[in-house]
Amino acid sequence: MSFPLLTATAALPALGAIATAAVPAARRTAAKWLALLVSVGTLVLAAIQLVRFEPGGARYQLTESHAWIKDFGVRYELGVDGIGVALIGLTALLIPFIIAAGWHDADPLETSAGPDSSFAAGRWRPTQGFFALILAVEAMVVLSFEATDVFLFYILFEAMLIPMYFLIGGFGDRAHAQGDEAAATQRSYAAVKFLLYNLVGGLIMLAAVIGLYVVAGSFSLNEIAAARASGSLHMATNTERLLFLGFFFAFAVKAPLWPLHTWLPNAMGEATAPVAVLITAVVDKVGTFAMLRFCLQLFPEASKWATPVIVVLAVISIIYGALLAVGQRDIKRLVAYASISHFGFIIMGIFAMTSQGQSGATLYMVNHGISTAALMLVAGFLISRRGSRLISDYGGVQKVAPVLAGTFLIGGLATLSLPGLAPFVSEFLVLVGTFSRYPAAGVVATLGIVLAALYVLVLYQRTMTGPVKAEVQGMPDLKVRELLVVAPLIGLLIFLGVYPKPLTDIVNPAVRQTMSDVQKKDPNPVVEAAK
Amino acid sequence: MNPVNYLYLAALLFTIGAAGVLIRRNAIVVFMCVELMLNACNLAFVCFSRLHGNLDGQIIAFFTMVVAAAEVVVGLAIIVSLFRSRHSASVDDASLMKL
Amino acid sequence: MDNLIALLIAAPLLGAAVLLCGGRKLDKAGHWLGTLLAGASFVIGAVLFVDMLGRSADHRTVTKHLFSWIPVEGFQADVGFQLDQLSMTFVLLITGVGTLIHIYSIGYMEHDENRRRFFGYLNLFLAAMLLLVLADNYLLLYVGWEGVGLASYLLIGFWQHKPSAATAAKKAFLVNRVGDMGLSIAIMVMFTTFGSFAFSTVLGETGGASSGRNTAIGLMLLLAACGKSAQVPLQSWLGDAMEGPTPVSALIHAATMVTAGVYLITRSGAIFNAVPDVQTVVVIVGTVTLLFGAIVGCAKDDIKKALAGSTMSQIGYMVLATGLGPIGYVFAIMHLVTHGFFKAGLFLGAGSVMHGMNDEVDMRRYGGLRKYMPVTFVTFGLGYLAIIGFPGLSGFFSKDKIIEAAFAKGGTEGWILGAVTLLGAAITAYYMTRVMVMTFFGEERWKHAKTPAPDQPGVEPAAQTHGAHDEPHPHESPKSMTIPMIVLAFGSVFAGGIFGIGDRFVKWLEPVTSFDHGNSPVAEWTVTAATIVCLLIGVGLAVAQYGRKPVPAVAPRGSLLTRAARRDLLQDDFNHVVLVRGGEHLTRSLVYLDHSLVDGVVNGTAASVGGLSGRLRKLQNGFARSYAVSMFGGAVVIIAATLLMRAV
Amino acid sequence: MSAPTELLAAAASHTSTGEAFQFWVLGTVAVIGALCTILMRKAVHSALCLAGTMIILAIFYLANGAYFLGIVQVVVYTGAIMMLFLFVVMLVGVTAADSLKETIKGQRWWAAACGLGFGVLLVAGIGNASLTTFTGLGAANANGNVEGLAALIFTKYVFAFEITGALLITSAVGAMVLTHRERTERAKTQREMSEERVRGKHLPPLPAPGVYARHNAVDIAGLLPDGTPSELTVNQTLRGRGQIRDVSSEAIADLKALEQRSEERLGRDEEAVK
Repeated sequence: MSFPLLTATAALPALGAIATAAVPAARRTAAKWLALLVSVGTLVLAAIQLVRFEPGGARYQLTESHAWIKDFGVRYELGVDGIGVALIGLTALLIPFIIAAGWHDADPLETSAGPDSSFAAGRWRPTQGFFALILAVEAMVVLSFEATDVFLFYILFEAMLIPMYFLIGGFGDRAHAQGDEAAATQRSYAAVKFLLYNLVGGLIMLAAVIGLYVVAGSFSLNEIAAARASGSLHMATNTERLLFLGFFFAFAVKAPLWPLHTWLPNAMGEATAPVAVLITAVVDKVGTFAMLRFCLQLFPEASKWATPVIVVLAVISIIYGALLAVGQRDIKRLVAYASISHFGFIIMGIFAMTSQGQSGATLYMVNHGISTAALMLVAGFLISRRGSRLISDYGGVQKVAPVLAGTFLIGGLATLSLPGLAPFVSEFLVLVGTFSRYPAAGVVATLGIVLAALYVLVLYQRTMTGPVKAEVQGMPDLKVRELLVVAPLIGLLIFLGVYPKPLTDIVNPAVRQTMSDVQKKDPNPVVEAAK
Repeated sequence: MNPVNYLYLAALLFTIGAAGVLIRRNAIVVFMCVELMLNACNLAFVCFSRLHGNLDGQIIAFFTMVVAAAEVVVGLAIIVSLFRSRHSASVDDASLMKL
Repeated sequence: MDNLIALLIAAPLLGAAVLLCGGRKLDKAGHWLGTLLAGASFVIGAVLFVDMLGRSADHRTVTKHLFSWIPVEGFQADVGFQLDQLSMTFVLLITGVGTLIHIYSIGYMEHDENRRRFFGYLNLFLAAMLLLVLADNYLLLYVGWEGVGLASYLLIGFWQHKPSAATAAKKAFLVNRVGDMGLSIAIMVMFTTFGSFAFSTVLGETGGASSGRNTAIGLMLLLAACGKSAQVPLQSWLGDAMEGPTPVSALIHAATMVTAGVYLITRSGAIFNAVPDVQTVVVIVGTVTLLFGAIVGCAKDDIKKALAGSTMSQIGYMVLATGLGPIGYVFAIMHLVTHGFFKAGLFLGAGSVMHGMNDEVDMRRYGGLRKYMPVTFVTFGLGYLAIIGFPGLSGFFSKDKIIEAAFAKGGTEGWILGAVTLLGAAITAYYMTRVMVMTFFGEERWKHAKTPAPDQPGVEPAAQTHGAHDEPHPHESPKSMTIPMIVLAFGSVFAGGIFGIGDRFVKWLEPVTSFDHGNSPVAEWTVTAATIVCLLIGVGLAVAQYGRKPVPAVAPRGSLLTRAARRDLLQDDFNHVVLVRGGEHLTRSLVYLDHSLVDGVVNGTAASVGGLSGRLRKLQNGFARSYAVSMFGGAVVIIAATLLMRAV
Repeated sequence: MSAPTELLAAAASHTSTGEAFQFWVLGTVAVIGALCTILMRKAVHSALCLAGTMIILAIFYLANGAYFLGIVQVVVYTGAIMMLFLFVVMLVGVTAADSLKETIKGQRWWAAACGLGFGVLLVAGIGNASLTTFTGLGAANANGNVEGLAALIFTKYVFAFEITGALLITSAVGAMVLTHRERTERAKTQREMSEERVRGKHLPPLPAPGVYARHNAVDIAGLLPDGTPSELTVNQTLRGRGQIRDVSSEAIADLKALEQRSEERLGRDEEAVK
């Protein structure tokens, strides 16, 4: 029995969450440092995973398996493939930055503890709670990336909502005047909306999970997949399609796909910037990841059947999200709609059923996480300085805070996937992958890059350039802490943009597996086909 | 005449009693109607015992009476205390279950 | 040796990184560092050039595979370079002119507190442009392609506090993005067609692909070229790009970046040769732009905008030439190089004039400057002679060749093209003479001229440092500015001769672009003669209009065409009405829909559920009797059910 | 010993015409009684009607060979339970006649519908059941109905019997607990009462009810000189039940009528003057 690395990676933040929550109210800073320490430790464990993972090896590695609920054959089964390990790396990487960025977001001095205090009986301690919740989310997300038992995954998929709900509803944007009633109501509205949307998705998924158990008699991903492959488990076409839809709906809500997206702008708009990053860069990835791992692997036929519709929806998301981003007046909502557009790319890549598309989609998950984190966190720093989320309240920041403006611009350029930065690699892969199967979709989606340029540059022009606004006058430039948060992200963006090979080497084998699951082959180039 | 008519009568009385329970507001009258229903049941039981030729039906009727007695005692006590508390025996006045 | 290629790019890239990341402490030495690194890469280029000359014509192509960039199954993107004669030409042009302009900028940007950042951007541009011309596959070229777009964005918007500058920068980037979209689609088609996008594969196997796919690739590449090279219909950004500092206009928007489109088409010649229809489209685009730019150039009073118009039309010439196929490629590139020299020189001259005139850009406020800034006058004049194609100067050789090639296209279109190019030559002569005369001759209209009107576009902030509020006193620019001008003037005088005489340039490029003479219906000397005649006509007209009678300080209303031309022939108005307005309406309505419709459906469901439960709540009225009724009803239903069961 | 046998014979599968006659007559009466129970406005009347119905039912029991039950019905139900009802009715107020007007919307219709449906269903159910052959209780009652019942109660149903006993005791205790009111203070002595009386407002006996106001009844308040009724004049219990009949309105009406008449007369006089 080797060292249970996967369990450890998830358990560390979980225990850390408990420990952080247990820190006495007075020792606020200690709690922050503890949380940061734990997250870094998790990052180390994730790094060890990356090292010990052999790209060429078995599909699922570092596996663990214990009986859990014998009566239903629910097992505690863990295992990572290339995609999972990459996303675990992303999560573990982002959390320390999120914590560092949110260092002061939950300081009780200014925070409106009003809504918070109503959450827990007894002494609710905002700071400890904030960081504990973040760690809890990390633990669940990591474990959900590792789970190879459908039921286990489902539980995590749902449980994730609870800490997220408190993070969104409990810790409002400090940009708002504190104790502002309207802000509080909006925030709780956003939190409830987030919860309801995802719960509905989860319920439908639960039905599908049970249905799957009825059909397959097991929750184990490996068993079912093996049975499907060997043909010993045959699903009626309609059954498979219904189950697929059940799963897909939940994932489509989580990774907002048009028209199930409307919860994201509210949630990201109302939450603090770090939490917004947590939502879009970490939690939502579970949805797209699950599409790759569960939808395609469990229901290959149904996936192929649904592909055209999904690709169309994805294209709509891309264009629609971009257009709405152009129309936003609120920085954070703008980023949110941009994310919707990007998730459209991811989903399109997954269901294009080409290795370029799927590798691109996986890379996209990672890169989008990093780029959005960079952009959103800088936006958060900006907002925290001026105390407003409205684009129109800014102008000429570049003059007073050049470093802030510069990092913001780089984040923006990454968002519009400028070549040389990481997102370009993934976006182009997705586009090529899609184009080689659905040329029309590929071409329309390419419009997205123009729109992306539009909303990013408009945002930059209105906030950073032009004459210096009076309120912006004397705005301080990035502090050391903030710079330490942003600089590594930017470095990573550039590195992965210039040399993504390490990542692709890990991802490609997993994608090869998925492609064989759905029994699809990349279309041959015309010329070679002619030969 | 076929004794089954007793059953029809019982059914009729029971229905009337039930209707009374639903229609009347005065708790006492409602209570009487309940008694009426119980009696209807008893009649049916008695008739059945005649039908089957054994006495179990009558036994049940007997028990019914006993239970009815107990019920009446408690029920009337409740009514009285209710009347004391709010100077009326109307069941509608005791409508605090509403949100 | 071939490691030097990577170094070629690395040098300016390093400079950019250091200058942009390094803090204010670099302000002192930043510009020197930038210039040094630019110079270094020029030296490397020169070394490579010599090395290349050392080899025979067929073995001059050098390729250098650096590392595998994006390997995903069939999709193998590598970072690799290919240095052949074509790239080499560009390398020398870019690094050479680039270095000169670095030097020029030292003086020009002296008073700007962000000079370090400026040089960082310039280096970034050099690196990106070199990557563009050195890439050995289209995807890497795409990286450079967008890289130069970024650099141009940063440099146009360098004076970000000016809303006009910021807007112009954004506009440039967006219009370029439209072109980039074309390029990326082209790459996708290539991948699906050839399974690769390396020059060797794509250009080698063009024959294997269906004409439909080739057409698609060609058109998409043309779209990309239009975006980058400011060809109709994507030309609208170039005029506004003049908001940037003048050295930028000289380097990016005259000499190098805007010619990337020509490079792209020439590079992809094999594809275009395969589909004549697309070539026709290319020719049409070139021709239209040629006239468009020329007409705009005639109407502008802003000296930089006038030059921008001329740039547009000159590039029109080049594109037209590339559209002619193997007849034209060489001359397109040749004109590109010579144009690089004299247009850069002209812009630098213009910059020098503005430098001396408190950044006044309105030519109607110039006049008689020749005796105040002689060096500028001479260099500018030489550039002027070069561009109008004065016999013996570089423009004469290159442009003349293009006109010949146009005739050589043969058939009616040959005649048409020839005529148009000749007309273009005449107009070029006209508007350049106009610029020349209005600036350096005539009465000194800047005396007693009040400070530039606030609405005057392109008032550069150095104005404040100059103290713009007193009457301008023109003066010659410092050495750091004049020397590059002089060098470029030399280039614009002799380059043409060096290239043209004995077809040296043709021989040099032939291995890459292939070349055939075509069959010109008219003798060479007739074309030359015709050109000279047109030229004289143009000059004569201009002198008659602006030299003889005084130039009004305020532009006359002018004919409809003039007014249209002043507004870039209404291009922007069209864009504004159709794209901007339409887009705004679209997004606004979408935002509304997203809130009311998509979100509304969900909220509606929630509301209806709430209403229903509210109505159900009324059943719980607390009356024991109504509960009894429901209970009784339930009993009835149950009995009915059981009876029915029995009955069934 | 002879009567039982005849009745046994009567309890055969097919009834004698005598029983048929008795059934039709008394059955009708029973139904009427039931209807009156639910339709009478006064609780007392309802109670009486119900008692009648129960007696009839007792007779029916007897007719069905349930002699013991018949007697018990009369003694326990009609004798004890109904009397208990009557006591409570008196306690709550004999004269309190509650209006039959329905206050809950749609209640009556629903009740009617349900009742009707219920009755129809029951009848249908009975109709469906094949109840043609009646065994009759001849064998069961062979050695006496009471003995038969006793045998069953003390053997087969003994536990149920014991439990019902427990139930009865519990209910009795419960009733006591519910209605019993703890006397918190010491009972007053006669002396204290008289002293209170002297200190109190009313030294003389309370004023008599409104016998002066043309109504010779105790539940009508006497009018004060200004025409307003005086609560004091009515018995405390009636006051407690809220059974005071108010006459002031009538009196005022009378006054109005009087004035009206005088007006008319005066009017006539004026006309006569003219």
